[in-house]
Amino acid sequence: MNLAYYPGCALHGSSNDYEQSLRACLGALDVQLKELDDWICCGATAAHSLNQKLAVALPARNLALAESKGFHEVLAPCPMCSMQLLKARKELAENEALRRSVSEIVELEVRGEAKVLNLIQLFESIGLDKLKAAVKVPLSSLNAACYYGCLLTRPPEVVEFDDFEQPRSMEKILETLGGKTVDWNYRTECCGAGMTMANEQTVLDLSHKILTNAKKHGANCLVVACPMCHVNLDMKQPNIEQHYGVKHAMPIYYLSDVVGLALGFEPEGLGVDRHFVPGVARSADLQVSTPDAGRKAGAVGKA
Amino acid sequence: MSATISETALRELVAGWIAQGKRVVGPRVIASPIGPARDGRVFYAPLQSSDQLALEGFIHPANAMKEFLFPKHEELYGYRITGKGIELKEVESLRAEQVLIAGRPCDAAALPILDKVFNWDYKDELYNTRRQLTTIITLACTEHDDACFCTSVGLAPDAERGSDAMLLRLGDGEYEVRCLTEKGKALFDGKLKASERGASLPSAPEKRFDAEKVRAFVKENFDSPFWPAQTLACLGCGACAYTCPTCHCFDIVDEGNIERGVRARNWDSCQFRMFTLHASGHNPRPNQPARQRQRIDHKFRIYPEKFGEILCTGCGNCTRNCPEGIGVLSVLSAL
Amino acid sequence: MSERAENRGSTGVPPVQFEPKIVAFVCNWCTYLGADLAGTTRLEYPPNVRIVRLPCTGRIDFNLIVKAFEIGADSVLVSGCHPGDCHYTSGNYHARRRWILFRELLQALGFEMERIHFTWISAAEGHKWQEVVKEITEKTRQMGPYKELYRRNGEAASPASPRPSTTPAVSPEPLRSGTSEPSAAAEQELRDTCRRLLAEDKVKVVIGYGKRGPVFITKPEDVEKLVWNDECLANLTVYLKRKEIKALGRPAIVVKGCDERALVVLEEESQLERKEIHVIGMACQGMGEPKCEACEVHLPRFADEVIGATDKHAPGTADRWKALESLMALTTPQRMSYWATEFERCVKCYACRQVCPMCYCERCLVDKNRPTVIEPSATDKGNFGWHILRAFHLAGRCIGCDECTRACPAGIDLRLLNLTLAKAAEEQFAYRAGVDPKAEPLIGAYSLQDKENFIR
Amino acid sequence: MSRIGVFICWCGENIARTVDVDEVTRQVAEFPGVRCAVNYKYMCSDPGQTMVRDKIASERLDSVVVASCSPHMHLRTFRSAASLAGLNPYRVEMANIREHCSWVHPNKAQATAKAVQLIRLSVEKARRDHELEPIRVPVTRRALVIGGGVAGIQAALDIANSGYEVVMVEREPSIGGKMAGLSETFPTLDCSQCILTPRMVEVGQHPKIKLYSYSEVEAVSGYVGNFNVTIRQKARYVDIKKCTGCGECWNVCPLKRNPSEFDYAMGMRPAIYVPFPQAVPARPVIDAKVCAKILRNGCGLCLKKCKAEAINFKDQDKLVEEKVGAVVIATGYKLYNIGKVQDRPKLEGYGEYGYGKYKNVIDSLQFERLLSASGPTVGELKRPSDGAQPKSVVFLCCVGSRDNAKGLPYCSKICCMYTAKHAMLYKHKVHDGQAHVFYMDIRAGGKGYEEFVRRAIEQDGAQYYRGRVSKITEENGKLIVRGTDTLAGEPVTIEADMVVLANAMRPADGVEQLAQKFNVGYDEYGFLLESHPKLRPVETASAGVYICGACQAPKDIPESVAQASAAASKVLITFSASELTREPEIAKVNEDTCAACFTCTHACPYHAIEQAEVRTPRGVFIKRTARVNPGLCMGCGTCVAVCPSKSADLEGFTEQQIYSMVESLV
Repeated sequence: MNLAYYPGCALHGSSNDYEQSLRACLGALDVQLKELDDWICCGATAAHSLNQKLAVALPARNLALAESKGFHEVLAPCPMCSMQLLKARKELAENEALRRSVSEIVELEVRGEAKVLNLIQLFESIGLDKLKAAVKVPLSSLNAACYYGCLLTRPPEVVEFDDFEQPRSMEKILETLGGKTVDWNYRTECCGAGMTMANEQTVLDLSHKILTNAKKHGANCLVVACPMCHVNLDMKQPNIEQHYGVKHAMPIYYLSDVVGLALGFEPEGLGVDRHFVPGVARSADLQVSTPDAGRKAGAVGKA
Repeated sequence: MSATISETALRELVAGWIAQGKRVVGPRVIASPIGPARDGRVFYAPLQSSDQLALEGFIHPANAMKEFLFPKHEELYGYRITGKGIELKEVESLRAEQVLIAGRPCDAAALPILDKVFNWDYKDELYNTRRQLTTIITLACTEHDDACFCTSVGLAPDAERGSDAMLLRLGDGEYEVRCLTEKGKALFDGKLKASERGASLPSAPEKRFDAEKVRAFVKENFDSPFWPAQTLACLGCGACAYTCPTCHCFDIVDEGNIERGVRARNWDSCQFRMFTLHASGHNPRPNQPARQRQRIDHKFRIYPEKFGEILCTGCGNCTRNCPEGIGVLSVLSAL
Repeated sequence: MSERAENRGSTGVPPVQFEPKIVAFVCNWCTYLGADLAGTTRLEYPPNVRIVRLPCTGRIDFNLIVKAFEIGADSVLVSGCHPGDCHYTSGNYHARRRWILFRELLQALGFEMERIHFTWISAAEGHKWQEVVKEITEKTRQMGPYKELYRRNGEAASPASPRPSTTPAVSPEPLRSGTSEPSAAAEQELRDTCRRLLAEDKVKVVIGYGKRGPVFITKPEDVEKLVWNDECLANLTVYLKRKEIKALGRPAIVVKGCDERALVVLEEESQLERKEIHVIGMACQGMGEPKCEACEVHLPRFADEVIGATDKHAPGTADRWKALESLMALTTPQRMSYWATEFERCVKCYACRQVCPMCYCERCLVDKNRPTVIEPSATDKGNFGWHILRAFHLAGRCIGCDECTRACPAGIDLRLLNLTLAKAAEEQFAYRAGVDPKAEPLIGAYSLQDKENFIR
Repeated sequence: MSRIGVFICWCGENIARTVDVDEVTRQVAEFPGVRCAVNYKYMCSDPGQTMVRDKIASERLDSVVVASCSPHMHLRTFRSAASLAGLNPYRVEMANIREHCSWVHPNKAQATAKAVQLIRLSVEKARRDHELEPIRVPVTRRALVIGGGVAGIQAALDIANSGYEVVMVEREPSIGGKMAGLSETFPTLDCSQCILTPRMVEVGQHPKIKLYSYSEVEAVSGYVGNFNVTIRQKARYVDIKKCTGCGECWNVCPLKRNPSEFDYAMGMRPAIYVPFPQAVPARPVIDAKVCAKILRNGCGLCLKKCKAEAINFKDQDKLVEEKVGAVVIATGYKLYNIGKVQDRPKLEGYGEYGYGKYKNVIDSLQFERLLSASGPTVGELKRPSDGAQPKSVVFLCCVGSRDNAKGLPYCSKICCMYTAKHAMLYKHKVHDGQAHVFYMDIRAGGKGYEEFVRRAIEQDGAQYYRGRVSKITEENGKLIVRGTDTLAGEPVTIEADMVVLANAMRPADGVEQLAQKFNVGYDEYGFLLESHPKLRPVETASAGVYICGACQAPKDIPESVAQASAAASKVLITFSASELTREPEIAKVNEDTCAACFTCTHACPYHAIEQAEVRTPRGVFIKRTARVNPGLCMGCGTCVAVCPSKSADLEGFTEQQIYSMVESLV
């Protein structure tokens, strides 16, 4: 399997650990990622709220790049990006005039036909059976709260992915990896990422609620597929502790992290060691079936 | 010793007639802006200019010359109901002279035959007027096809019957002209040069059947299985009758609304189901074989017995125009 | 305006001014009541419109529109209930579909379409009625009287035409006979097949081609009369409807791919039981007829057995409509004049009707004289009337065998009318007659999606 | 020559002002076949009509043209006048020289000229009018009522009590419909069953009502006055004639824990069961999907127990035929399904409310059962998860209603009211409980409705929030309801023990197929179409078929009952005579010329044209032909337009009439 890869700003910056882990495990599943050369911003920043044309043109160009190289599928691991790309794709499909004018703007024939995948969809298209087969380390002591955040499933008419209120796709993947998942309430809530700079308080409130609910439902870790979510839930835990006096010590894994671990990579190979809240030290820890395995699987310090 | 005319002179002559306001009708190639199915077909048609006249390259026009003496549709009179009374309006009598040029001898020969039926009990004024106003100049045939059989009905490629004058091709644009009546003479008066050349006898189609035998046969074999056998393929259209020089059946219709309208005469054909359909729903000629038989019967027995003439001139139009290739010839040659 | 009133000259408008005559065919439940409402609310409009009240637009037949023009209407209005409002649930939908097709035909014939108006006017739309009548009257007044109807402009009508040649472009077709080489094998196989069928008493008669047109073989020993060559033009399916032939018993019939479609339509219209007929399909290389150029069915598809082979392939569908291009390239008056000139030669022999496998009515409408829908005379009126009728009754039914054109002794290119409607059927409704035995017939059915951009 | 009389009306000044009636009269008198032309001030007045009658007699007129107003106005008037004078009423035509002429054309000369031509048209039509007799079709004075809910029951009783037989078909094992399951009804709070069950019993025992419970309409043929209905009686495995309803069987049945349809799975029932104690008929039915005997020839205890030998495991579906003259469709409604799986495109469901996921999120009908004295909790309010008494309950209005995004655009009409009722009844059962209601608008139009809502708020202290709920989650046994109070302008979070969703109302399953059987129209949501929203609210496109209750649109009980009685009265009108007379202006086929292509059969909107055969008196087959069923034909004339040979023709608008009308316009 061989598809175009649109990292977007996050995966080349603050969340390069995300890229590290997904490259690692996709490699193991012989998926070749061809990073689009000369890719540009997806427009998720100010653009989409300021200038409609621009909001289409930016993602459109990225799609066009992929198509010009003959790719039919683009992986955009950041839900912000994938949503922007999909939105552009939808609008182009519905408006021929727009498609033409955008093509002129970006000086590329934009067909807007390439499929856009988020990480979950990619694993699905690889096939759960194939995934299952590749598992070296079943995540038996994993008891994860799958966190989709606000963007993975929304807006439904754009992303057309899973049941946008009660998604299950991430759970399915973890279960294939031999892990357990908890049924909890905040799977599709907002973590406040949009407010990180503007209004930290909101972020803390929301993130705190999320972590609390996850823990309450017996989760020993959160699994996310969004760099922003990861930043908030991982990096903000100290501030939350300051603010609410609660130490969650809840490791936040990327979906690719846990897949990677199951495929037998060591945390270092996946950049897990670079998370703020430490995750497992060795992939083996995920199998320890002692009563406190859960705790262990969750937060074993590097000590 | 004969009188001749060059094609150029002939066309000039024609142009002259048109200029005089005569209605000149002759073989004409049908060309249309978008090319009809049978582009290049030849029809007898009024000529707007002398160069429209077609003199060679065809056996027989797709229609018959009778059309210009006995039109397919002719108004007899108009009527109008006013208040409680009715008033009739005569149609204007014809005045325009008419020249039928380069007609086939088989077409011309049909006219004397038709004259009889239009004059035996009731003198058909409209027909007769046209006849008087019309001069017929035929062009003797030089070639024939499998459909031709004039010789079988006692005619020939250069039969002069019914013609006022006859043209015979001499080649290299020259025509011998035989003026046969005063009318004919009048038209060519002073336009002909004397010449040594005379037309050679045109090749005639061999005799295909004996009209006498046919008469005897139809008389004896009214209910013979021969008819169905020969005419099953007939679909009952009027193509044969309407392109036949001698068929002359007509129907009379009123057209208009309750207040005013016209009474008109339209061609009719014995091949139509409606032709003999009784109001009761009974039809004495219930099927095509019966109608085909009638056609032959009328042409070779009934008409001869009544008027002493075979009602057929062997032009072969029926065969050429039949969608299924039937026609008098195929039927009779099967005899 | 009535003639008498005119005589009295008692009108407010000077008699010299042209007063359009507008005939309106309206539905009793919507437009008629709309006009009533215009009255009760005293909405003035020009007096030129004459309403003919009908129960439903579904009842408004295409002949009526033609008739209206023939009696001297300068414009015609057809109006009924808005979609969904039909008093009879779907009459207006049926009407709409027929209009879509009929307009195409009138266009091809060179009618002035600006004189034919379709509207939906509800019982509540008195104002719309007023507007519509005002507009149409004004428009018609500007266009002037409909003089072009059935008008022949002499040679002027055909600028495209070369100066008429005096010698025929083609030599007259001699009576055809003899076979052409390549099909000799097929011919032998055909004869053997028919011999077998008759010998085994599978069929009572074989309807096939002979040296001089159709033959009906009833005895095995006669099969030698059958031929297969490039002159087997006729569509023999026409004989299936004839009593004399039916009387002969279970038939086998020889068909080409083009002819065969007739069987599909005829069965659809419950005119025959397919299984009661043995169909012998002939692979066909083309007969050199115009239709053969765009032929898509060199191999019969519904036959019980197919004889012979062909190396011909279907050309692009676009070619099917080629023949129409030069016609539609003409201006409207030129088109009208073209047809008038062609129809002038029509003698009403009805060969076109008799050879048509689809014309199986027990009593053709032209033979009906109460009322006289089509004037029997071979006049412009009578001829246009007839050819419009023939063409439109074949809308969605004509299978394009072009027998009408082949049979016409006057050489009128009738296929153009059939093609026009076939094209419309395919472009508007993706419908082709005689290709899909399960397809719902085109006329007599409707779809809510049928386009109505021409209806106001 | 015809003898036509033309009568020109001045309509006082209305016509005479702009139409020179004398001039018109003079000209019209000249028309061929016009015997006399007269004008008068008011033709519709008594003297006017007398004038018409006298002329018919004195001039021996064979047809009459009245030139006055629109035929929609006075055609009937003059037709009856004519028949009084012994002239066939269908030989009367009108020329509309008022609405279509004098009122719209100010110019006298023009109006006069046009009037003449309009009359000319009508004269031509009249000239060719046929004498027609109204069509009489015999009426089977027996009604079919489909659906045994409150509407069906009302209609059936009204018809039966006026002395006509009624066949009632009910899909469920018992009649009673949704109402039988309700606790109490707004705005009076009288017990639903107390008022309904007597009527159910009345139906069950009524000598004139033949009840087919657990049955469905399989097929229909015929037309008004003469329907032939095939009814499928589903296998019940209990012979209701032998059965005494003693209850031994369901007491012994070991398979007791099957979700009860009647309780909407709030309660359980055995494999052999009566849906509810007051069921009519009070006879059990066996659920073949669970019964051990039927599934694997086990158990069979009930069979042994049954003294009446009423149980028959070999039972199978039966088809029975019933002849009826009129039909009332009262198939009622179902609730919008909140789950993800939907039966129509664009419906999304409301995953965020966790219905089906959280036991304590239920829909309104389930709540009714929990409130009902005869319900699974015998009237005590217990929440499904653990049977605890809910101390705080949240009610959501408009779940699926008025929601273009993922629900239905229409308002379900009754939710506002029953939600108020729910809040009230809840308070009556749980005095220390708190009801919260999220609503979009309160729609309380109706007698005593607004007051009722106010009571819920003011007396029973229901807390109303104008706003929607975004999400419902569960945390340690509590439902966390998060929504907005748009009036206060702030988000609200409520910890509730139970949530009740007021889902949208939708037509019952299978109503579209049923409608097709009866050739009745339905809208895009499946609600049946009345023939006129205001003036013919219970009639349908097919004569003799009437509708009432929620199958036509969301309705509450009072409205359904009122409409049911309306439908019944329509049925009674149909039954008022032993014969129906129908307008004779319908299509006919000339069978001699019909080519049997059956294009007309295809086109006919009423399926009124049959494929028939012509045979000799001895029965020898001659030909096939199309044939019009006069009972079904409504006279639109579509068949005429599509008939190639014009073998079809329409009385009153014959080809000849229309063509001579057009030709008269020369």
